[in-house]
Amino acid sequence: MVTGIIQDLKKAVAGIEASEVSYEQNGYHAAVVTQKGSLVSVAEFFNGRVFYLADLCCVDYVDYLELVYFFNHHKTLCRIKVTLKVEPEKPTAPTISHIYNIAHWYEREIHEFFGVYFEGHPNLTYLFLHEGIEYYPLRKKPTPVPEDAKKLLNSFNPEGEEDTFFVNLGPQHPSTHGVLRVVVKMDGEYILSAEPVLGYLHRMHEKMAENRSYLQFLPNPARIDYPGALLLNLAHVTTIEKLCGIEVPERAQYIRTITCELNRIASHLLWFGAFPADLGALTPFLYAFDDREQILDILENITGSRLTYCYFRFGGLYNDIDDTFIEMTKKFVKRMRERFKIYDELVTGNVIFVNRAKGTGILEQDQVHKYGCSGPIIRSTGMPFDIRKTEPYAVYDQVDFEIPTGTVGDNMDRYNVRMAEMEMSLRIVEQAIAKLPSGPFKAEKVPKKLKPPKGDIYHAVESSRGETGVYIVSDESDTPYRMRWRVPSYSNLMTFPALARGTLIADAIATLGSYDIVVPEIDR
Amino acid sequence: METQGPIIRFAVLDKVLDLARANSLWPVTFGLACCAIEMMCTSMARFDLARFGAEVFRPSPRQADLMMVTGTVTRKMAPSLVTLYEQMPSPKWVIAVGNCAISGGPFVFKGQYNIVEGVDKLIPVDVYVPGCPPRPEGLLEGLMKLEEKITGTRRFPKAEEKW
Amino acid sequence: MAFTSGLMPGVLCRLVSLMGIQRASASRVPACGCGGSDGFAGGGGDASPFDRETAMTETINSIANVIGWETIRTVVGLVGVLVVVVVNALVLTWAERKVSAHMQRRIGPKEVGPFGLLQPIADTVKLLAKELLTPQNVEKPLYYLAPVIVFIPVLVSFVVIPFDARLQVKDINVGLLVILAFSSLSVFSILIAGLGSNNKFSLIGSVRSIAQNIAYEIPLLLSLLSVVFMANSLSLRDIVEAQKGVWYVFSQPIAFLVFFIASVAETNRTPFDLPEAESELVAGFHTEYSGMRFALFFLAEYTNVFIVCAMTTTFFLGGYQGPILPGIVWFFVKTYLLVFVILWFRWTFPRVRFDQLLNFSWKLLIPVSFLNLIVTGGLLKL
Amino acid sequence: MSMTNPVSIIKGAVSLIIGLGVTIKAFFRPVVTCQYPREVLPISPRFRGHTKLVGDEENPDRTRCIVCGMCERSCPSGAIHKVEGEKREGEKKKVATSYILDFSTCSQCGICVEICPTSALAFSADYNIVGYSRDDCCFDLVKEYEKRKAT
Repeated sequence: MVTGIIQDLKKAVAGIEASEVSYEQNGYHAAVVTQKGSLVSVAEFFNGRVFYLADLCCVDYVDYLELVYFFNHHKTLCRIKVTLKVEPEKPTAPTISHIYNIAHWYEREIHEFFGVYFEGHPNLTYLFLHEGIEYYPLRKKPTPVPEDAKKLLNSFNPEGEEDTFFVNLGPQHPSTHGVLRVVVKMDGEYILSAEPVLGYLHRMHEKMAENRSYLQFLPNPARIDYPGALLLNLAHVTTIEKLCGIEVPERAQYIRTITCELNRIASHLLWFGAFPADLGALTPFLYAFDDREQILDILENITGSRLTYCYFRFGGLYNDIDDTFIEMTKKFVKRMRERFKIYDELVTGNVIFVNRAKGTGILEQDQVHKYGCSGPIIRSTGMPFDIRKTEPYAVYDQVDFEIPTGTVGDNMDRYNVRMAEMEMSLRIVEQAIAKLPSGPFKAEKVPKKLKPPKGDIYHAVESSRGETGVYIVSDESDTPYRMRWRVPSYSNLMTFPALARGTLIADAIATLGSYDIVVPEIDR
Repeated sequence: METQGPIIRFAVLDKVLDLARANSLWPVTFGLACCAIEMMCTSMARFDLARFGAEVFRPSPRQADLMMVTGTVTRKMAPSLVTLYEQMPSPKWVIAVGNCAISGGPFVFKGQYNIVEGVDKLIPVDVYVPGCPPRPEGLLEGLMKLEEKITGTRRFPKAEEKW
Repeated sequence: MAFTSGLMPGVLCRLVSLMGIQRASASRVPACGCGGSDGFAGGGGDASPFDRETAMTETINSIANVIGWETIRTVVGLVGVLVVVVVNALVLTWAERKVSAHMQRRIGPKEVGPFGLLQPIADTVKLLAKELLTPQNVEKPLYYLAPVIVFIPVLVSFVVIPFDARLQVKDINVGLLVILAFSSLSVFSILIAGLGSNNKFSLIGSVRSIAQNIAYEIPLLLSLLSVVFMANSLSLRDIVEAQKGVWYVFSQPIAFLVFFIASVAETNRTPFDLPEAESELVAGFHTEYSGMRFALFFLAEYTNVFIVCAMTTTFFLGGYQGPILPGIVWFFVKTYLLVFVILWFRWTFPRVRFDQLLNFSWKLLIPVSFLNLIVTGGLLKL
Repeated sequence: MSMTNPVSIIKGAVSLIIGLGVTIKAFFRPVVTCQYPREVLPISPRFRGHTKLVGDEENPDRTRCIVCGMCERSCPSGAIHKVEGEKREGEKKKVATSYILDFSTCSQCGICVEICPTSALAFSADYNIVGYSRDDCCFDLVKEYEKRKAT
């Protein structure tokens, strides 16, 4: 497929440099270099082929800034890196936000952090940062924010007209799951527009990565997405293993799979509790936490923490599992299967719940590539997109599981998909435990100071919310030159304004609840 | 001349009030980051914050007595957090839960541009519960420590120390 | 906000005149100077529970002669009602927390007093001593008045409820109307709380509350009408007495269901708790209230729960009737069982959406109760 | 749910009753609460509290720490300060006299424990630390070791 696409691209856009690269080494299939003039037509080309914009980031090479676009296809794996060089002084680039909706936010983000001005972008205002920022944070050389740019960034001033009014949901609001702020313009109970404001929990992970060694970054991924900490821990570790070519023993891979799936169940359980709580039923929350505590007990026994795990190491694990772990896991799998019945009786079948969830917050399948959605949200629309299947890591290619999908993409489908996913995770755990080989749990001869070869790599895992990708640019030192996190909640949340428009506020809150967003993950 | 006792014993009243306040700490529903999950865990069936009468999470700060700052406070969040604190009617208390709230935790580094290094730079903090995140027991212990601070005595037995 | 200030005097007049009923109802002879209450004052007064208290000590007698008996009765009645209200609210807060805890498999309040029984007292004392914040830019008269008014309809409703065959503050021959009139008044305080708070969440909450109240008042009334048809009276005592043989819950099951559902909605409890929907509207109409003002709303809510359950008991479950045990015990057992059911609902169900809430009333409850009324009327005629 | 279709109304009502059944069953089942200050959950031996210094087996007067500073350098958040020691007579290696752990910036990642060449660091099971000030979250691990040794 890749060769064909490249040929077509060369035909469609004149004067473009495109070449295939080693997927094994870089994690993407082809690299395309564009100019300012041809970028929009390249984006249009990919949009025509139903590619989604997986990520858009910027790397500061001091002499020039490089915008990196990752396009991928939901049905067949074909990840293409498109780069565009822009000058470091007063950098400008054409916007593609009219083609890909998600580019709206990505471009705003780059404008804030690097100062790249996107021509034609409708709303280049602050998305993440506070107003007191003096320097562009992610530039390698200190670059002050010019005064006129500050005015531009500050221009988000919601003002009501007659008969409408603005409501701030958040940053402290019971249903925003942390500190998301959604500025909602309302007409009575109906929402005219909803505009998320991010950045209330921006913790500078990407900046931190540039300041510390690969090893020292280990505790951070768990804080990016805390309900699914192990999954992000795995994303970080596997990317660097791939970058440095470290072989991981099979036992470690199996244990990683088991613990990750347990963590996924814990994360989904947290969501299962929070979603009915958004609809007004609190008791399922407590039942879900009851089960979650069982998983935490199991994981605490081997990792030592309850929430922010830092368990995986480059080339293996922090420590090996023991028999109690296997015993407890088996017991848990059995218990969990029983509990699903209770959940069905209490929530899934409940007529009030069904009425609230069915037919609300419908996400159309032909829209998802514009937003780059992933995870249960995209699967609820009927698209069987799962990184565990398309790009198997750990031992997902050695266990048998299916991808549960929905049909319409409403809140009920998202609910059903997640419930089915929990059962699927139980199946994976069972199989992996049955197949668990003996052997070392850690690769030998992993240097304490990692110095990966020069180059870049994109690697993605399926976290409990969707495609979590890590893009690393290495310059042969022991700290990454640039580490970029592509997080699923970010692109999933981007669909919210479209889904909330014209609905009742109660439905919008149900939709927001069904997304399972984690704010620190969005803000990073 | 022998001094007569006061007609109204404010000291006794104060004691009663302190006891009532210490045993009815309603937290505001306010979670920031990772530690918020542990705060939820604390109010769930396993640890049950309700035993101490502190499970009444009030979404409106006007009705709350206790603010648990559970997570990193960013500079963007800081004004909202201060507003929230000011909206609470006194007497009010603050527990800084987790390392981020205490000192910025692991997110402090040279050149950081976005976090407040400790919530006590913004609002007065009564009890500090370190950990990343602290276990729910730690949070309960923090609540008891706050009760101790309000009433002056510890009502509950000390859990056995572990090393 | 101009129209509400214009509304105020009229409403106050109405309130004052209704207070008159209350005073008159506690007295045996028509109270003097209570204009507008003549219609209600003539009801049978021999049931006054305070008759026995007339035989108290000399001192009381002499004081009474000076002040007048009806004043004393009024005061004693009011104090009695207040005590019931406060104790009931304390018990219910405790019960709610305990019931919810056990449904969620935890303990609930435990460390404050035996079984956590002192917990509500600690809460009350704390709330009493809490700072009373008045936010900026509130409509002060409305803001201050709302928590006070929320209480009046609740108190008046107690007057006509027969706790026992002989224990009733006043048996009025249109007792049912009094209760219904006052229960619809409680929404008024919610409205002015929302209007006066200068908070959008409060406003949405109060507007929701109005629509909900209007929608559910109708099935409430319609279902009660069939009971009235059967009992042939509007007096609560007569209705209870008419259930000597068969409780109306058996002869009027549909009316019972409709009435109970509608009264859950009237009290803004889950699954109909839209005016204070936490996940949507923060705390709904009382978002801006702190300290004792908030506590008054809380108190009124729990008292409302008690009253609707007491009404259901009176109208459908035979009121104070039951074997062996004294009537008052039966009355409270039945009422608190219903309260338990309401708590049980709260901790099981999610919240309905606003349009579903209205649809449910207009499209289902009202037609059903109307049909029920027609069928009842037809059967009785036969 | 259609409001006019009696079948769906009855089905809906049944689903509500089933839901009520779940909660009432739970109402009569035993609670799962661990009453913390009165009961304590078992703490896993791998639990990661703050770090502690491990005593030397041959000479319990000293810890295994040889003041190499590896942990101080590798700590991602700079939580370890003032790792100082002195040369004592009859000892080949340095003996730690001060080791300040600022627990309030620690993220319990375990890198210091892993990297220590003499395995002098381990996680303590101290799970319920609270304090009235920031300083209560700073520990001198050497002093703490001595206190622990005494008891």
